[in-house]
Amino acid sequence: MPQSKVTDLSAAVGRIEPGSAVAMGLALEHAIPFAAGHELIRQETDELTLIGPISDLLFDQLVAADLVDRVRAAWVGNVSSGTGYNFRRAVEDGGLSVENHSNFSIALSLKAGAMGVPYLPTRSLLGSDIFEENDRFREAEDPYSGDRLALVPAIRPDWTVVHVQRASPYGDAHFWGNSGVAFEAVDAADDTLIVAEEIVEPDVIKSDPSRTAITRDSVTAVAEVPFGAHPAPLAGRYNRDNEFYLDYADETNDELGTIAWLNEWVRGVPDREAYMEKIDRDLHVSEPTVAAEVEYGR
Amino acid sequence: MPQSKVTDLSAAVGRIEPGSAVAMGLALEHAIPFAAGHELIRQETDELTLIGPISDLLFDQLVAADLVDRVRAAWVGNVSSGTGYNFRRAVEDGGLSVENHSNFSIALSLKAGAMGVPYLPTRSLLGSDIFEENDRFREAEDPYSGDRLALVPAIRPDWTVVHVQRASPYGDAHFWGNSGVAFEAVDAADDTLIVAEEIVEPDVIKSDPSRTAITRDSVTAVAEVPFGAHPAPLAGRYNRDNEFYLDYADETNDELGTIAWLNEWVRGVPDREAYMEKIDRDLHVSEPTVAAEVEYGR
Amino acid sequence: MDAESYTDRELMVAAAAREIDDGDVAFVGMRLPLIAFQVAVSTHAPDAISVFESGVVRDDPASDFLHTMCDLPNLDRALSTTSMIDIMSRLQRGEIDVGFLGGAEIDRYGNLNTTRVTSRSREIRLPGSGGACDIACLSQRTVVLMAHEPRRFVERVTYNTSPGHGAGGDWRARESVAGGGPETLVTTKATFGFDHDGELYVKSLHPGVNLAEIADDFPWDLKTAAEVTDDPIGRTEPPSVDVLELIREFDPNGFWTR
Amino acid sequence: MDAESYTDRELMVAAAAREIDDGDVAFVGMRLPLIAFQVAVSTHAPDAISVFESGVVRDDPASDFLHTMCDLPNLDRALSTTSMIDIMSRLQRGEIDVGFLGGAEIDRYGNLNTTRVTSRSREIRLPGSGGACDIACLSQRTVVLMAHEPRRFVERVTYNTSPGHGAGGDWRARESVAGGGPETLVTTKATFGFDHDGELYVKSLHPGVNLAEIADDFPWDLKTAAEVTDDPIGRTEPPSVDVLELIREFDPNGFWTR
Repeated sequence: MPQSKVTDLSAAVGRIEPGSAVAMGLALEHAIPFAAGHELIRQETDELTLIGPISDLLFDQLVAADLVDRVRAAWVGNVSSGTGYNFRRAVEDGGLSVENHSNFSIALSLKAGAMGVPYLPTRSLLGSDIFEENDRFREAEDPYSGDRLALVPAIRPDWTVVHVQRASPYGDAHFWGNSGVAFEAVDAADDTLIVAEEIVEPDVIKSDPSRTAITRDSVTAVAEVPFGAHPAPLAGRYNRDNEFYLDYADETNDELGTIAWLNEWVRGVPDREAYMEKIDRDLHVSEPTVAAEVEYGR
Repeated sequence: MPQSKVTDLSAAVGRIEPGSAVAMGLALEHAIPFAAGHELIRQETDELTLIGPISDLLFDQLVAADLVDRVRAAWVGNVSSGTGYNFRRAVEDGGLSVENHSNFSIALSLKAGAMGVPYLPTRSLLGSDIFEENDRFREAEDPYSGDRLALVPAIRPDWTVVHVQRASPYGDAHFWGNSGVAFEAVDAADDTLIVAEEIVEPDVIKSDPSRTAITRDSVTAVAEVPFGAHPAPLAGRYNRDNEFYLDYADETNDELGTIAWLNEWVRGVPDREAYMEKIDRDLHVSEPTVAAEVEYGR
Repeated sequence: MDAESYTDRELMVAAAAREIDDGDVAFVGMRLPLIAFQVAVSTHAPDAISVFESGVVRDDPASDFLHTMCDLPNLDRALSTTSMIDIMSRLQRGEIDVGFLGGAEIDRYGNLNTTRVTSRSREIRLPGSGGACDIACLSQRTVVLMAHEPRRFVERVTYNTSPGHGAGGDWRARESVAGGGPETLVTTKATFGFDHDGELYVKSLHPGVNLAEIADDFPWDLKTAAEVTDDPIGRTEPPSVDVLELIREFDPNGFWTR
Repeated sequence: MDAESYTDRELMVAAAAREIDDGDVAFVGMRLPLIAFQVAVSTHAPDAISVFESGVVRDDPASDFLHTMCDLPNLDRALSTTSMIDIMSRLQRGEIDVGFLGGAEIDRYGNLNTTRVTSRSREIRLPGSGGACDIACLSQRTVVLMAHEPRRFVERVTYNTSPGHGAGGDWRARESVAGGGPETLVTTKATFGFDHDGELYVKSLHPGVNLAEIADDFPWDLKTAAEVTDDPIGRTEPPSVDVLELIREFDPNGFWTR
């Protein structure tokens, strides 16, 4: 029998060492692993490098908790309201180093890591200050046409953390809805933590192998955390809690408010179960769309 | 209302002009669009360049019908028996030009086309005569590490032909089972012909958007052809007809046998319906595995 | 509903929707373009499709209000929910007809800044590019939507997050910037084009706005349609009753448009 | 079933299965390796997984006989049915522990030819590489299975489809060939290793075979284990009853193994 990788979230997140480069929040506003992020805050795992395309609040919260040395991302803020105040303060105060990306350049960085090549070429970036200011991006001449191209070097995170609808105890996972760069980041990373809405029997995964987004060979730990993406939405399960994003924006405009918010919603909450009791909102999908039947077999 | 792209297979294949570069047989032994290939033979569409990783019989048949000038592939033969006799004869007689690839190099060629870049770098090929003999493959130095790499230039087929389980009249298609390089080839091509086991209402496709492998913007024509992949298998629908492959090997060992085979199975058969009556074998999936339920919704 | 009174943002949405031609593949970002696509596909562009960098592809309006492109109504009954590489590859292949952009700053040649600005000698950090740089580089054409505030119009952007026409002229070709660059800017006061040299000019004024009122908002001599084309400066068509109804259906509480 | 009598190919499958360690990710090609993986995962390597260039990933034997990796029993209840780029990227990332190869020719340094050979001064076209070149370049180690026929053993392959140890020594490092290269060759008569210089040597003879009988099949002085390691030439372990039962379960009509 293959080995079960199931552990509680606290133990799983405990394996992420201070100083790690962690990719998370990879499916854009969808399926953000907030529960894992909050556990990083409770465990005070610091000196982190955060990697992701846009980070709808999650990076702002980790920055607020003073755990982040560096961000490699295309956009950091709050999609409902705009600014992530803690990110902004940390950058303006000089305490946070940022590698500016476009969404495509962070996607290509992770894809290069996933493909096992040192870089990928692109026609994007050229002409922008994102390209000009960062000497990791290199100019190259296409040897076939002579065209000017940009080269985007690989990023290989120490950890990638993703939230999925269901996973087997061995780490094989189904995912649906838009995926952003989640699975490129899994493939590129040394270690992957899957936070699953539900842990299911291996046979459930095997009933639909084209739905499998991650296979066990990439996975270090699996934790079952219902509502682990809240306030982000998860396809087929629960909708986005927009009020939560707006309240966060209202309450974290200054440092005192931020400390109060972290104490109330993260440090003062032992786990996701207690957190969801505190939320006390019904965000479940109320009008489900059932996917058309698919068969395999022999 | 979007425009329906449904046409019969004969009309759809009629749009592929002589001299075209056509990618087909892209999911390896799975879902090979044999019906479309046979229609090319009936229409005598010649001077073709064929593109694909391995081509389990299909390329051999098109070569047998003397329609092919050039093959760009990693493997051409009959997976059940080994040799594709017509391919072998044509190459040995000097009538067929072959660009030798590995599976990965053809995959990367199409992926480069799909990504809209002139080439992709790889660590494969180096040291092989596939690399040495073809000056389209270039050596490059990784500007980051100094490592030696191979560059694989993009291939952009005029047409990609794929067989799928179901498609909407607009060209949005669901596919499951292994896909090989099918969807990279669709993205890379100027035009795509979808041969669908079944044309379904658009709502069926939209009930499961993560199952969508092709969207309409890539699609030129859609033809409904049940059993259009026979003798190749199609996940969830019918198994591989191994006897057919063995019989083909037995019967096409020389040119006379080949002509007889083409007359019997292609030229003498008006369409797939008549062909399947002639086959008269039950290859349907007899022990279906039903995919675990998936919901979307709001 | 009062069709006679509409907000500046409702007008911007209506104007943005008009920029989507039937059959277009539109790269839709956050906020107002989310609504503009839904209006366009419900009116003059039934064959347009939208792509979102998150991985969503749609051919119709979402079934409910969208705060973000990943709200479940945008995923539900989509044509495809795929990956960012899939979407960005369409962009890089040149298959995106029109992309929407915003910005904290825009300059004379349509370059956009969403990374950092300087205010009273203090540097202010903004959220960053997201997909904007890629859309700006690679779309066949782009449409920019911005609040009309003088501080946003600068001679040269502090940081060029999303290249427009660069320094003007054949700058994009020289710098190998693949797409067509900005074609239209819609602010809360006027609609602008870009001349053959890539320079911004005012094309039409929104109802109730006159040229004198906006000319000083720009730290250079603002060109007008009269100088660039043979046409005089136009008057932006206000949103029709039908379009306003749609906007208010897609944004029932006016979260984005009021 | 007669466990005392088994075919050469059954022995090869049993020997190939032993080359898969528990926990390995094995890149499985066509024919005999298809069965070898199923035997390994059913016996000593329950945690091994197999990947196929078609896009299939499995952790157990298929539910029925496989002519090809894409037969429906190999797709049914797979862990994943994905794309070739996905599978080949695992290879390029260095995550494939063992890959299986065959060939029409193998040379002194384990280079393989499946592209074209010369027979009586006539060139014969073979099917080509398939994924073999990639597996040869990028697997951590490879295992080669071949019928034991003298014409297959050549000093230098006519065409190097799938690089082995090249010209020997540090050739792979010099040529930037990433993976570990061939570790084992199993023929129908013996099992071979590769010495520190990458040269083939006979490690064990299959039951009933003696060294003199095969030494002349090679157009060079064949090395033996006695020269390379401290061990004498071994005797290949015949397939156990259990393993033979499994082989005959996975290939009930002996399509590949008889």
